[in-house]
Amino acid sequence: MYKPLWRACRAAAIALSVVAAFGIAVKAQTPKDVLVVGHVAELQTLDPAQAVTISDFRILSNIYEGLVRYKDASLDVEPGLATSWTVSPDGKTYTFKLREGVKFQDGSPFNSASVKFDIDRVIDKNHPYNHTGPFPFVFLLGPIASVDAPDPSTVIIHLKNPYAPMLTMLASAIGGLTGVSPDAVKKYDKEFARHGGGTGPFTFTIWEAGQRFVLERNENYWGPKPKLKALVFRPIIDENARVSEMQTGGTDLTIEVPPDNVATFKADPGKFTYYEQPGPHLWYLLLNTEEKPFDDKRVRQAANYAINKEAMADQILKGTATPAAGPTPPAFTWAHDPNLKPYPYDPAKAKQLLAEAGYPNGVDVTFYVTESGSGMLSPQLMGTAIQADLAAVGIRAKIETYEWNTFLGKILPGMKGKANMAELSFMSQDPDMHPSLTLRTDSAINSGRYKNKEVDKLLTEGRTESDTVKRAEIYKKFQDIVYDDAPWVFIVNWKQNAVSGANVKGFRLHPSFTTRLWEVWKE
Amino acid sequence: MRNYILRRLLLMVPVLFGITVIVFLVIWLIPGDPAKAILGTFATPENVAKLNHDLGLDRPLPVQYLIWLGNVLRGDFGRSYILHRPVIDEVLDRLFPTLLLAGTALILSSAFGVLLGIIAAIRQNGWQDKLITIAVLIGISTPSFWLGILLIFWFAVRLAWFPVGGMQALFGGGDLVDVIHHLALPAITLAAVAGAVLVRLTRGNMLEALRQDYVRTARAKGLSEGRVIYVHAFRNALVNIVPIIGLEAGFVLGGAVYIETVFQWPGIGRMLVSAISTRDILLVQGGVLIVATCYVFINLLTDIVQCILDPRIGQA
Amino acid sequence: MSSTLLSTSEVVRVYGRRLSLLGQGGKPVRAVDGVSIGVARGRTLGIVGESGSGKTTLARMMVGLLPPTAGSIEIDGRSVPELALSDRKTLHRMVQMVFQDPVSSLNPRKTVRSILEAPLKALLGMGPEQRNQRIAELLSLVSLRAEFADRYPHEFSGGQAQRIGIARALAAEPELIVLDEPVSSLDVSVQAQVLLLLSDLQRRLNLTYVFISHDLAVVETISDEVAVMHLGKVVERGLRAQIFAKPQHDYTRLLLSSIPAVRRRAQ
Amino acid sequence: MNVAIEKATPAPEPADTRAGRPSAWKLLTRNGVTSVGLALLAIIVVIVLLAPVLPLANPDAADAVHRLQPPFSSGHIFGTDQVGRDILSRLIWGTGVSLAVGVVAAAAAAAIGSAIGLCAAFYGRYVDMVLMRGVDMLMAFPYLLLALAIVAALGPGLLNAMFAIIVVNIPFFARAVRGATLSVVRADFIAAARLSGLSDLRIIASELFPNILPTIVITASTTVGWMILETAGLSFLGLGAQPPQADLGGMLGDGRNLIEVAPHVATIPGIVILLVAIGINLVGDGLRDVLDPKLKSGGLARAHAKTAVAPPDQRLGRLSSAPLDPHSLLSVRGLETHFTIGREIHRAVGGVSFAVKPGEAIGLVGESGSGKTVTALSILGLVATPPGKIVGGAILYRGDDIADTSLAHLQEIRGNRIAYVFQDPLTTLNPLITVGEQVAETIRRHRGLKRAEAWREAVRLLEAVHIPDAAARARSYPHELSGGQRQRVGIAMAVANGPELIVADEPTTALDVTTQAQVLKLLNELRHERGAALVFISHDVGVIAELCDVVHVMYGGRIVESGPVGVVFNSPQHPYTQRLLACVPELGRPERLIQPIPGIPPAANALPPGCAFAPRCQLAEARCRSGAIELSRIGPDHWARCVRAAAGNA
Repeated sequence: MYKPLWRACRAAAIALSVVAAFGIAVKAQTPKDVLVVGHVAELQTLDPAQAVTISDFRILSNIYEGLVRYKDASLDVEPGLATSWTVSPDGKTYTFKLREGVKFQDGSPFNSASVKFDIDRVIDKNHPYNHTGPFPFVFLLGPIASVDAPDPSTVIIHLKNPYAPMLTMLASAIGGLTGVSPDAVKKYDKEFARHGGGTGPFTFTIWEAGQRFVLERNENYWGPKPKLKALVFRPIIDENARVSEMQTGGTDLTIEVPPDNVATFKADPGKFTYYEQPGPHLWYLLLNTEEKPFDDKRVRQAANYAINKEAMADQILKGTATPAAGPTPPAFTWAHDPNLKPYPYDPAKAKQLLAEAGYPNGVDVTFYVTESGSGMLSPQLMGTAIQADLAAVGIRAKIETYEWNTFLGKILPGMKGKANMAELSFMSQDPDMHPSLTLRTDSAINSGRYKNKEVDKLLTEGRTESDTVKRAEIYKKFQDIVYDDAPWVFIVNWKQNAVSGANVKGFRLHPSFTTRLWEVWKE
Repeated sequence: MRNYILRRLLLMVPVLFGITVIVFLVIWLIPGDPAKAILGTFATPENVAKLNHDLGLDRPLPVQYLIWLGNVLRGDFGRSYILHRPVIDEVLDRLFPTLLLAGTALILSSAFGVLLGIIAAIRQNGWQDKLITIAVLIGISTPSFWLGILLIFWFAVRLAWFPVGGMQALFGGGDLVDVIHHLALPAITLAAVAGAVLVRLTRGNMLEALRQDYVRTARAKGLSEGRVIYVHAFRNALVNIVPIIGLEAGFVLGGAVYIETVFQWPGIGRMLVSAISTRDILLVQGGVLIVATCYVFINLLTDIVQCILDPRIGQA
Repeated sequence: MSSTLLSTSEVVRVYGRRLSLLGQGGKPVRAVDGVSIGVARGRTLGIVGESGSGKTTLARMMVGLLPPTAGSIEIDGRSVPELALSDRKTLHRMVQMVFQDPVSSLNPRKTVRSILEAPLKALLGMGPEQRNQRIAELLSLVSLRAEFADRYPHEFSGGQAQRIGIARALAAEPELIVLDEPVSSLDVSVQAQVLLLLSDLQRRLNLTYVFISHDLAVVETISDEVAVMHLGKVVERGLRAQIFAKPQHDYTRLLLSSIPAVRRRAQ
Repeated sequence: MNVAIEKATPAPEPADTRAGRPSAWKLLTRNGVTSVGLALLAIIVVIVLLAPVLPLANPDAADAVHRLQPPFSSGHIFGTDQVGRDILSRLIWGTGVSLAVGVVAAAAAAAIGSAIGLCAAFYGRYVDMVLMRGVDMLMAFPYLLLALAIVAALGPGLLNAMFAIIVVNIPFFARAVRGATLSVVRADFIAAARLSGLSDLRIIASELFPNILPTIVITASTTVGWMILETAGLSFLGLGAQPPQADLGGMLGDGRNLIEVAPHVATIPGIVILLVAIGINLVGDGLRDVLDPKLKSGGLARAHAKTAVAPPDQRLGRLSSAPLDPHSLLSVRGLETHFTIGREIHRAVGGVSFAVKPGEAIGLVGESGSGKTVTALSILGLVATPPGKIVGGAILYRGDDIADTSLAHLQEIRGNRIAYVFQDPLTTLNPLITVGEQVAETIRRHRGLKRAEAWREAVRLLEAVHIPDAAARARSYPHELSGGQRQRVGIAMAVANGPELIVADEPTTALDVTTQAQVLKLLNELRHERGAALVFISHDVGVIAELCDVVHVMYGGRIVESGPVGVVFNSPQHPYTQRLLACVPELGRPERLIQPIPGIPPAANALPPGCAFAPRCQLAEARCRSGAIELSRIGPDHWARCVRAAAGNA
């Protein structure tokens, strides 16, 4: 009776099944010489001087090299684009001998002039290419006074003051900015961030927004050639999708596996390889020491006692982190004080300290939490768990959640009148860097307004002392004081993790939170 | 009819103008200093001052708007400070995938929505009708993002029939079959809700059309039921369905935000979600403006189709 | 009895000068085009015409619901359009209207009581007790039972609803009632009831009617004077007998010859 | 004043319909599906409202050690979430938040949108233009995208999300309410209210608002479900409720990353959203069925291709076996057509018999509700089913009973042997098809002509019905023609295939008298030219008198008197016919007394026993009010259904 309709239905059904059948038949195979990486975010910039997120640095560290670099699996420095260097006795002049015959990926030569160009571009406001910024981490280069290039293979960096972390800073991912091709900067100008150009083992080729970011082997690389022909980074922001893609073979390697999914991958070693690597990371609560109640050391300690750090590390983060004992992460093996033990989980003691401080009935505080952010692990989850632990001893925290940039904008100028505590984390390559920024009385971004002359003195000593053994002693003293004074609540140190297909070989996570993929191959 | 289309085109001018005003005002809605919000982490005083000047935020609102509109008309939507590229470039890169997804979903939902709607209407109160009604009820009550997650879990992860996400295979992909393969789950998810709404409306409009006097006239002429239903009733129902399809286009374009997020589709929706979370306001502005403009044109198209279908409209 | 109560002079109403985004929308239509008529106190003026002749527009202008584009309308020597702007209460105590569709002229969400109360309160300022008494009177005047007051319009048949419409018009105690096709949506048997009621009321209350209809036979039955409208103009007017017996205008003749008569062929 | 003054008799009270009018609540709950929805919503709302007193865990109390407990673990019926909070408790509180947000957003959008729509429609012109262009601009954004932009600017948060959702939904209300208001503003009762001296504000408040309230409620009931889903969606994207506050979308968003490890965390809130939305949608549908006048009286039911017919044994049982007139073309015998609306049966046609000889013109005359149209439509099964059904009688076409024939056979007769002309030519022609094609398609259907040939034939027919410039006019759409021309097209369609019988159902009622005269003349000419019989239906005795040979007067679904036109109209025997003729004003005889019939015609669902006219009849006696009264012959070819007429001739 209604034939046309049924005919249409039948046609549609046939068409659908054909498509479905085709669809199922097509299984795209990743070639053996290409590694597909499930990446946590979109790439934001190809300019190492502009990059701000570890996810960017994980990609950029395969394109750019600094004058020096970290050794495998350690934060010790070894030659990079410079083959050797000397430091003047006063610690203010660094002279680098550059590697000969290195060419940028665009074919232009790497030499002292290019290094000078690169550093001047960032630190000199009057440099013709300074407008290619903004350069958010320019303050890290703050100690540099000037750069000289007496001959093509020699670069001399003059510092304003002695600065012990200088080499580690140059070895870090940010150090990659010294290996930027001046020709490329001149050619692309403001668009350099979308094109890049370095000396590293891989060259950027394709950037499809939201889909993939492709690096290809630099055939003219000065060092040992990468085994892989290409790296494909797929931005998969959704955690769940990242896991699913890994499970279904859509990606070969996923860095930062959500804690809850770790067990799944670990359980199947025939199919997956799981990696872990502690790094210099600390997840902590920044306390506003300027205002009540955290102006009182006892309350700060009470907060440290109140929080069940083991439960967080084991339950919420599923063993992807370890409870933190003090301001210096254990990954700084030389500077870390192994005698410090995390504040024990002791609600009774916390209550007692709180009562002693004059808060027998507890106290209300405002707690800034962020939605996500570099190194913040699961900030909202952690925030809620912390809120619950604190509430159990009488610190009633009201959570205010902000998006990462807003969050930083709220915290960095100081929390006075706004909040009593905020969750934060840091990753740095030197034990000086973070404390100097956040705990020194005279630092602009000492947001907790912590004031301790002894700490100030120790930090000044630490950054000017070039002897590592002596430096280590200084930092251990520093740790003891800060542990006891508790301007922060020390929560956990993160172990970065990754999972790859069992056929992926030669992959290692690096403590510096970069991803070095030139030694990786697939079987 | 030509006059009608011309009039409709002219009417688009104030609407497009209004869209730009609303989109522009989004910046004005930002509490506090917009420049600071836009620059986020990079909000050094010099940068803020520079952006304030670039955006003309130091001038009166109407002047700001005119400057902004002038830039927009020249294709300059400003620069994303997060992605380090002109907003327009990013938006255009993302536009095609969104249109592909939304377009497929719209076609799927229209085709199945109308088809099932007709079946439900001509089998009113029969088992087909009841089955369709239940399916529709579930369809309009299901959050699309939830449906998407369930579909991925079963059809991509468990059964591995379809890819988990993305628009094309990284290798050997990009051809039609591959894209359809990737498109299937997200498009079906997106089409499910829109289609359900359409089934209802088609059913209602068909039933209404079938009750009209002219259908009785057609039957009184001895025409076959097929002709009565498809030529006489359906054409009239279609006049009311077409504008709904236009509305559905908006529904689908908006719903793409969820679906793109869940299915890693490289479209504008996903871009907007990350732009919102990084407070990349200029990118949000540009994305919304472009999609809204597309939508206005889609509506123009449905109006023209409706005008072709119904000779009365062109003369009204 | 011969003084003119309502008169119009060269009244014009133009439609279609509509405001639109793109200038003037469509060509203006002269719905009423220079009409001059009058009705004397206590008499009935019948206006007859086919659809689109401008009868309803004229009626609405007479009661002040529509302003004329040009020309003047006077009731008892005062300008209707001016009163409509400045003193609606006075105007509507003088002139009321009964509408064609008895169902759409009654608010479906109000009881008969509250429909009838509105003019009593707003126009006559009556207190509650007085109102109740008056409502009962009004209902009995139109031959409806008092208990109907608390019912809703949809509970009534067309004829009953039209009686309520008439009662509502009567509530304001006007001198003039404009009846716009008051019986054309009613069945013949009910139509006769309403016509009869209208004549009865006119006699008892000394009302003046402007009676508008497309039905020549009905107009002939009820009118003293008749005006024939065609395309916005009055083509012929005069005493009833004159118009029906000796029509002068072609259009009137055409109208008359088009009416099928029940006994014409039979006789 | 020449109208005869008969003391206006108070109308008898109509059958009390009040008891039969169920309340909105009853109507709502009568629909089983809606009741399910109501129950579902009620359960959800009660649980949510009881949340403060239920023995629930603190919804925000995290317990990291006991996170992701599966459902039915100790102390947590639905398990715990990613920070060890009790899912059941969060679910209940979260549902409350989602419902509250949905309802508040719907209420706010309804209030603002309705105010805009109301003002735009009531004040019109500039106000309308400014307001509605603004609404258009909001509408120009793809749904939800504007909400995203607003949230982007204001920052994430439940209140901001709600605000965005409200803004996005305002246009729907503004448009719907404007439309509804426009149709009410034009209603006469608004003019009546003005005439009653009410101020604009009073008119808006007491006349307009109550009448558009159903529209607002319907729109709100459809949008509140969306709004809950949308708010959930924004929360899902992390733009809505912020932790630790629970709402359904946020819970789902939090849980989606655990779909593999702990599927219950996302699945349970998903199911609850589904249930809430289903409940709201079901109730919304129910509300719409109750409030939308279009859907009243049992909803939209599709009309079947032919009228339902009772099986022959039931249908023919009551028929007498009187011999058939062998000359009749069509013979309707004891036709009974009923409508079932709700639980009420309307006896629209209660046993009608008449016959049409070839070339003869018969008229069916009666007031509205007398059953004449249903009789005509029953002939070829064109009464809408549901609710109509032929429950009795036979329809004999050339001696064959076609009441129950196959659809295919019926379609062969329709438009071919027997053709119809309907009342309102605007609604009975398809507005989207050219008139030429509408004529041509019936030619193609029955004569199998090729498309071009059929078109030429259609143009010839349009010429035959005196449509000027027929070749060009054939390409016009119905709305481009005048009422008279449209009816000419209707006639052209009817005569297209040279039918033996034309059934014309009030073909001139919607036309002006001058046009009516032309159309009647045309119909009469064509009929004679082509030798077709005519069944002509009208309420206008004058028209019948002019056109027909035989007249059947109908009242209350039955023929009360029939005979040759001259006989019936000159010496009516049935009191109804007499009084009907007496109350029709006659042109040229203004001095004649108009005698109204007291009371109102009976409703088809409450026909009195005995003679249907008895309650209005001044001559009625006891025997008129009980038992069946047969149509009796009172003269040659003259029949009447009246005890007095029968007795007088006995």
